[in-house]
Amino acid sequence: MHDHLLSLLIWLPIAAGIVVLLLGERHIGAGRWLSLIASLAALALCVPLVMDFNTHTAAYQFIESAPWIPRFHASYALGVDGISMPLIVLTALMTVPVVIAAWNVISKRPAQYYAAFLIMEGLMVGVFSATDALLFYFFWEAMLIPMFLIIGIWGGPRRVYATIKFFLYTFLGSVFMLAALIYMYVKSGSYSIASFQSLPLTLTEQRWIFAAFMLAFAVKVPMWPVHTWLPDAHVEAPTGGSVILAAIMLKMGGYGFLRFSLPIVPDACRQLDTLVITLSLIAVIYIGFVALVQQDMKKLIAYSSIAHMGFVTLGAFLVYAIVRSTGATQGAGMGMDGAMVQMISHGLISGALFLCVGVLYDRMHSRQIADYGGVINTMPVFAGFMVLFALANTGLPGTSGFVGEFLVILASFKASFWYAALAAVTLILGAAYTLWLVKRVVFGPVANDHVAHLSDLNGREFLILGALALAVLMLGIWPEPLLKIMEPSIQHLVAQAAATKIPV
Amino acid sequence: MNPHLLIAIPLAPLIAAVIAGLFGNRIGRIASHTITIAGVALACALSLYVLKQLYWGGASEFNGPVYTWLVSDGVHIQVGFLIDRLTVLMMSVVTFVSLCVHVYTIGYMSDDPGYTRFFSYISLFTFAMLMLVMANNFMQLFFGWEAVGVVSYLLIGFWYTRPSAIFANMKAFIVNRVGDFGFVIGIAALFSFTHSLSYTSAFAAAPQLAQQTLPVFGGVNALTLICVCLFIGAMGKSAQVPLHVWLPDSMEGPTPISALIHAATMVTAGIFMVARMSPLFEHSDAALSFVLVIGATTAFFMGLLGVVNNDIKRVIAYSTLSQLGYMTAALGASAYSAAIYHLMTHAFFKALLFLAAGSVIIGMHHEQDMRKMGGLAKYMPITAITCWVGGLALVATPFFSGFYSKDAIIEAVGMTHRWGATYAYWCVLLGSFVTSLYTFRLLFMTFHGEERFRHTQAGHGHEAHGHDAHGGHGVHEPHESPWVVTLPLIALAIPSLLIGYFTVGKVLYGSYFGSAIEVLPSHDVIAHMAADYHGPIELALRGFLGAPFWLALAGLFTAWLFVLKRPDLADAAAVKFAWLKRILDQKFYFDWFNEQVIARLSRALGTGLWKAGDQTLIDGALVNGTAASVGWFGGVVRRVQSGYLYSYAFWIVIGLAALLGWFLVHA
Amino acid sequence: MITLADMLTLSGVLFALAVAGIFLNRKNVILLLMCVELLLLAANFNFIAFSRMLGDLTGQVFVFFVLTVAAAESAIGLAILVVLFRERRSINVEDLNTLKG
Amino acid sequence: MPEPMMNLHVMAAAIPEIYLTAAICVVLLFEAFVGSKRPGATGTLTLLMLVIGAAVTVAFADVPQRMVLFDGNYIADPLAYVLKLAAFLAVAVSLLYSRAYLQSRDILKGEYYVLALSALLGIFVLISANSLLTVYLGVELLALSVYAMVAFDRESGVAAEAAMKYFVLGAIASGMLLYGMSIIYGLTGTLNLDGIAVALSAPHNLGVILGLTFVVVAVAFKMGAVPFHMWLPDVYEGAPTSVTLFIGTAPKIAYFALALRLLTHGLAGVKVDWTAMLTPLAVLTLVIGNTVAIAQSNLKRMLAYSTIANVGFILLGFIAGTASGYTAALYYTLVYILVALGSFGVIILASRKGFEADRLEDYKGLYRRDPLLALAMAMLMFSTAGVPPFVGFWAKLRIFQALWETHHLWLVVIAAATSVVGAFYYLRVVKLMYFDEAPETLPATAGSFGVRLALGLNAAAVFVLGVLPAPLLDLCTRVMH
Repeated sequence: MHDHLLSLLIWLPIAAGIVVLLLGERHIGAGRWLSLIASLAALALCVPLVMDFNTHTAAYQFIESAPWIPRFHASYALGVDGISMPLIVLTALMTVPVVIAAWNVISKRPAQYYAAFLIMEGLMVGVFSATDALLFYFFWEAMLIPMFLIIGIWGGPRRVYATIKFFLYTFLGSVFMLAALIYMYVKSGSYSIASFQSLPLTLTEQRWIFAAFMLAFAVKVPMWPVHTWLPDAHVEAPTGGSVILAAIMLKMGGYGFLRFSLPIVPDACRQLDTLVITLSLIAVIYIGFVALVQQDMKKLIAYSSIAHMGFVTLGAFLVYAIVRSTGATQGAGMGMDGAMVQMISHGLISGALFLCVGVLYDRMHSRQIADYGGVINTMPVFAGFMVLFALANTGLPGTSGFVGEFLVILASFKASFWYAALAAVTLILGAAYTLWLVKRVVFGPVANDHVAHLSDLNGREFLILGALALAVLMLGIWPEPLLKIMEPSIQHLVAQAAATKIPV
Repeated sequence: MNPHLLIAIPLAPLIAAVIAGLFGNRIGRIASHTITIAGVALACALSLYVLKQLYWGGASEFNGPVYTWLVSDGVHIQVGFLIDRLTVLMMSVVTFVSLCVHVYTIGYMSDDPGYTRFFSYISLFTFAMLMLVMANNFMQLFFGWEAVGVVSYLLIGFWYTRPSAIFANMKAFIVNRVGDFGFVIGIAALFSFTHSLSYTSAFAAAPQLAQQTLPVFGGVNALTLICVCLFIGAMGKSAQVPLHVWLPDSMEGPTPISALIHAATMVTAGIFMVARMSPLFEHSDAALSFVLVIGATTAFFMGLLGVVNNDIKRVIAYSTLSQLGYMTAALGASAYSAAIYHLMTHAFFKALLFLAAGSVIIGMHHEQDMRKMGGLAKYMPITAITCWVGGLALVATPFFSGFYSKDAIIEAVGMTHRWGATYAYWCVLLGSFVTSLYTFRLLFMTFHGEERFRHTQAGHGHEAHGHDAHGGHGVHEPHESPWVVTLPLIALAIPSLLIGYFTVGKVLYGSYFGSAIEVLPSHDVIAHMAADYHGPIELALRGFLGAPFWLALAGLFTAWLFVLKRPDLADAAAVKFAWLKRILDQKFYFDWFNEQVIARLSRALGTGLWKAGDQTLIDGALVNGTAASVGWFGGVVRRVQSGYLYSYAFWIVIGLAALLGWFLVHA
Repeated sequence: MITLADMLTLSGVLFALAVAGIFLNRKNVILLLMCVELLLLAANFNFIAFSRMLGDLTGQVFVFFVLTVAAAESAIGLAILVVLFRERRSINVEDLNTLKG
Repeated sequence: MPEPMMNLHVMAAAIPEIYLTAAICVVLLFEAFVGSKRPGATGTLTLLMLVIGAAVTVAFADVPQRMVLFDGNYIADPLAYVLKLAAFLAVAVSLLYSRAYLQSRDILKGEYYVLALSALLGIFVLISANSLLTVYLGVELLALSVYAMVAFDRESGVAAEAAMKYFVLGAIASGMLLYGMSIIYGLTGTLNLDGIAVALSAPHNLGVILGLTFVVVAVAFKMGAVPFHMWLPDVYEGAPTSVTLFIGTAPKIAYFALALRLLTHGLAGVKVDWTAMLTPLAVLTLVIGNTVAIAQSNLKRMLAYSTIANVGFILLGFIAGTASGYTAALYYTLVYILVALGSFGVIILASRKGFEADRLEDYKGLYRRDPLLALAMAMLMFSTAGVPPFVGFWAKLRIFQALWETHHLWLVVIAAATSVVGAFYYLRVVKLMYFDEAPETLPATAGSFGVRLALGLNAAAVFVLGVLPAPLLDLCTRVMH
């Protein structure tokens, strides 16, 4: 089974999604269970992935390879290392709550809803496990289609604007990335990512490629100022869409920076890292202020996501500033570790927060903060979860939200006092916008009759929020297992990023 | 020392908290409070055992890991304990006060629907506080630091339906986060030099760090930056000016919390932290000056606010602020042991004062306004007596515990020669008068004089509790509290009275702290004072001659004059010094500034960035603008396609002509 | 002596006339058809001229083909014109503007 | 070049054209004697003829290498073989889709099929043209047949208008082609493309470039490049949808062949010049095609502009000027035809007599009315937008690759940017079908099981070739080298 584990992880959900689609709305009962079983099976497949993962090597593992387009030297090549494996597990993990959360809630074309998410899952795993750039791009773009449909069909009132904006924005970014990938293929004669990483490139070439990658990944992350699609998409998307968008799709940007930008165009990164870091810090501060004044819960969490993802890009690009300021790469790995942990953690926390909003939305059909108040009076258990996730969102030690931010701040001080100081502003702003949200929604006297008639979590909701809470706490209390998986790959990446590829 | 035993200390309250928190409703009230009290009692007993082992048993200090939190880039960040005499003193104080508060809560919260939740929180708090003090590295310190903040957040907002409470808890958390901002920077700065988060390596690096500069703000001493940043964290947690604003508001929480968290333990975390970091601070005179000035300022000016407030808990809260200022000033004077010593005595007598105030509040049916009290000594004798004990300790009456610690601080500040020392000395000295004034004002207004509650009309002040178990109207006869309330009062009154007498020689002037606190010989004012120490009785007698005592006496007289003898004079003074009263009533305009300037500006900035930046500029002009201009372009070009054959032909010819242009260029 | 240049000039003038006729004429579709014929004629002139200059007959053979095609083209053009007139009752170029944009 | 002997054996390579000519006669006669009694039988016969034709082509025209016949006027090579098969397929599928459409509008007449076959013959001639004369004949044969087809619905005023515009403008283009050919002939002394290529490889008269300009204009006109594109939207919109389907597909193969034979073979010697001329045309085509498409409310017209935009991409393949570039253009053309067949097929199936289903709003909520049709259309739209896992993605990729190989940085940037603009209007179709609610008044969709199956296969092919693109890519590369 290990020979095809990754293929299974990709195609099992997709196949299940197609079956659900074929079963149709008439057999939705069976479709629903099938979806659940498939998503659980995918999660179960992650167990051998984690258990048999060799934590002592940076090389790809669980490798699969088959010819795909021999003429272009593009192959169906899969493999995972310490950077992609945790993201795959996160993908499998976050799909389960999405399926469960939809159980009795989605009444419009539920079979298609489930199918879309299962297919998404497969494609997302594909993105993280592809070791061939063309295959990577194939999954990367294909993923847009289900998400486009998810927002467009099950979304809110401005769903059309939001979903087209989402699609075009990301498409714009990725088209240029494709151009860059093809350029490197033309130069190297192969589409394997490894061949790109070892391809010597002049500084001019690297700068262009960097710009193309930047566009693709910055949009996806999203970084300021190409972030405005995200709040719209989140607000309009159905709960599951928001969860997947925040938990997984944003991570692809960060993953792209780590997998493509840093190892493939290290010299351009070295030259332009200040740009990325500046944008990251703007994301942390500017977006923090913007989040403060949001009236819509989902929008607030969306903006908070942008701010948190700022830490990912910051952590990833610290290496050059650290080398400049200390003359060695010591500490760069910590920044990247932080970026990775932040991605995983943000996946869990933002996913959970969107699920929380979904719980409220299912009951009240409003996302406006002003429509709530004193939810704790009628939904104490829910309030407990909401407060926990909110606190995790503020980066509370003991929750996963702390680990990434802490590591990135530690590493960024090595690069510059100002990086650390500006990044640490999130401690204040993050607390301010998150807790203000909690204050207005959860605490206080019962605000109105609707709130007074709310019912607390049902078993289904309790299960998914509880599981996520457990994950958030475990990762916060003992992150070492995760770090251990990543460490060799991160060290390898640091070496790659610090090297030069300019031909002599 | 057995590490398992040490692990059990924080774990016991944690497990109890988790059980009470998750299953509280299932297992019931009695089981909940039993299990949490058992947990804390166990922690307390073990702490005392460790204290005994360390002090009398001759055990060496413990410094070791519990588990590896993470390894990143070769840096091992571990959860671990550093147990020395400083730590164990804190552990003992924390667990003891916590235990008292647990017991007290049984009575105080007996009719509250959140009973089990409350027990869970305070046990959780005990755990967090223990993690903080037991840490041997900065990560864990920060964990405890934030965790106590969160529990404090939850507890201030315990009565979550009260708008003032949920505002206060948010404010507390955010203001603390401002401090944590500095704290994290400090940790990061330290880490950038030492590549380690353990105390040991940090302390070892201190002398060398003092020689290095950082290229920020035109080059600052690395150690100074680190220490100032760390101290900013302490300013948040220990409520030093200007990050003190959250503490008076935190009185929205139930009184046991005020006693446990906002008087005895959590707010002293900053003091403890600086003392713990003494090997660092000692090497930076600039940082210590900063600490000294901030502490002295807090000590004097925050005390002043206590004089004009009428809410019994808030008066004590301002008193706490002021006393924290004393401790901080002591730190700034390199008198770390004095600070810790005051921390300990203060923990007892301030917890006592709060719990007594709580008892009064119960007796007064949740009335907190002292203007509606008076003459309560008759009705609540135990409360009154214990409260007097606490009050006398607070004003540093010789022989009371507060005297030994506070006088030492004033003297230490007076002896130091740091930049700002003179200012600080005057602050702490005059602070004695202020302390005495508000303390006796409180005691007189509450327990003596006219029984003003009889004149009170229906309706409570705005600070009345939201829950209405006692929420009836009209005049109630005050009554003494049940034993679960008074027992902790007595339990705390005894150390408040005696602990100074018995321990000052060993802890303050002796060698108790050993190597746990490091003071450079040139800074060591306590050593100078120790040379003059000839036993507690002699010290106390000498205290009667000191300026602080006479200032306190003046305070007593003033309070007596204005409160009991001639209340009309107070009103006259209020009119005459209206400007001063306004400043004091407005609490030096800190809250006004934060709410009207900072918060408003932040929101305005957020709105501005959102509307102007995101919506107008990025979305409007760039994103939708691009889309619109593409659409506009399409619409315009579309009109070229007019439908007329001749225009089509014309464009063909134009195209041909243009291409022929290439031919001409070529030819 | 008529030189090659003269012939080419003539054909160029014819070509220009035809093209100008197409986009200057805003009245009658039949005029357009005539202009199209003129256009082909211009090309034919070229072929013949070159053929003569080169002493190569294929150019003239080409002209025969063009003439044939031109005839077919006219037939189709007129047929479309008939259909158009039947539907529109007009062969005015200005009226052919329902399709645009 | 040695002159091959004129015998039947050598002529085997030309059997597709010979067969097709005979088939036209058969169909014509059949229509004259049987067709009027049994409407539709001619159509069936035509389809049968096409199938047989494909078989005949496979049997005879699969030449291993380049062969020149008929005094150098005709060429048979693997490329021609593949293109002809593709043309057979495209014509067959488009006729299959159109049948019900023609029937319901009372234009199911044998002449339609005869015209379609003669257009196909024109396509074949163009594909195999190796002299200016054959090129001209192919162009005209195709064009004249198509003019007639556009005007085929005699009850339709817009169709007549479209036909008239097409005719007049097409004639201008023919005239320009001829004029350009005459100059080239005059300056090289031969009509044969091989001969021209030889002549131009030596130092040559600059006047050739004058001739080239006219030829380029004509080629650009036929392909629909801006600013010679203006006939295209009007014709696409005005013609009956079945005719739009026809002219939107198979003739593209011919025009690709036209460009390939004329420019890259015959006029290879002046490649620098025609590349320089095509480059601004391609950029304009990409920009204007994509932006004006956004402003459309008629689906057929929108697809016409989409065609123009796609032509821009095909031109980019030629601009690359390498075998790889031409391969990319070939691949793009074939992929485009596959997608266009499906897209116009959907319009045909969605329409009814009296309801042309050509406005965008007619597709609102199509998902509710006909999920299969909507799914097919969505796949086709995503494919044209260039989103994997659909085949359109590979077509774009192939063009990008060719441009990179020749270091055309700015063309890559422009192509990438305009394809994002293009994605917008394709998405809009998906949006209408899936996100909007259908008005009550829209009629149900049509189509027999067979036709729907064919359309389903068409869409499936777009997907399958998208997931496994290697065979078609390989085929294109092989025939181009």
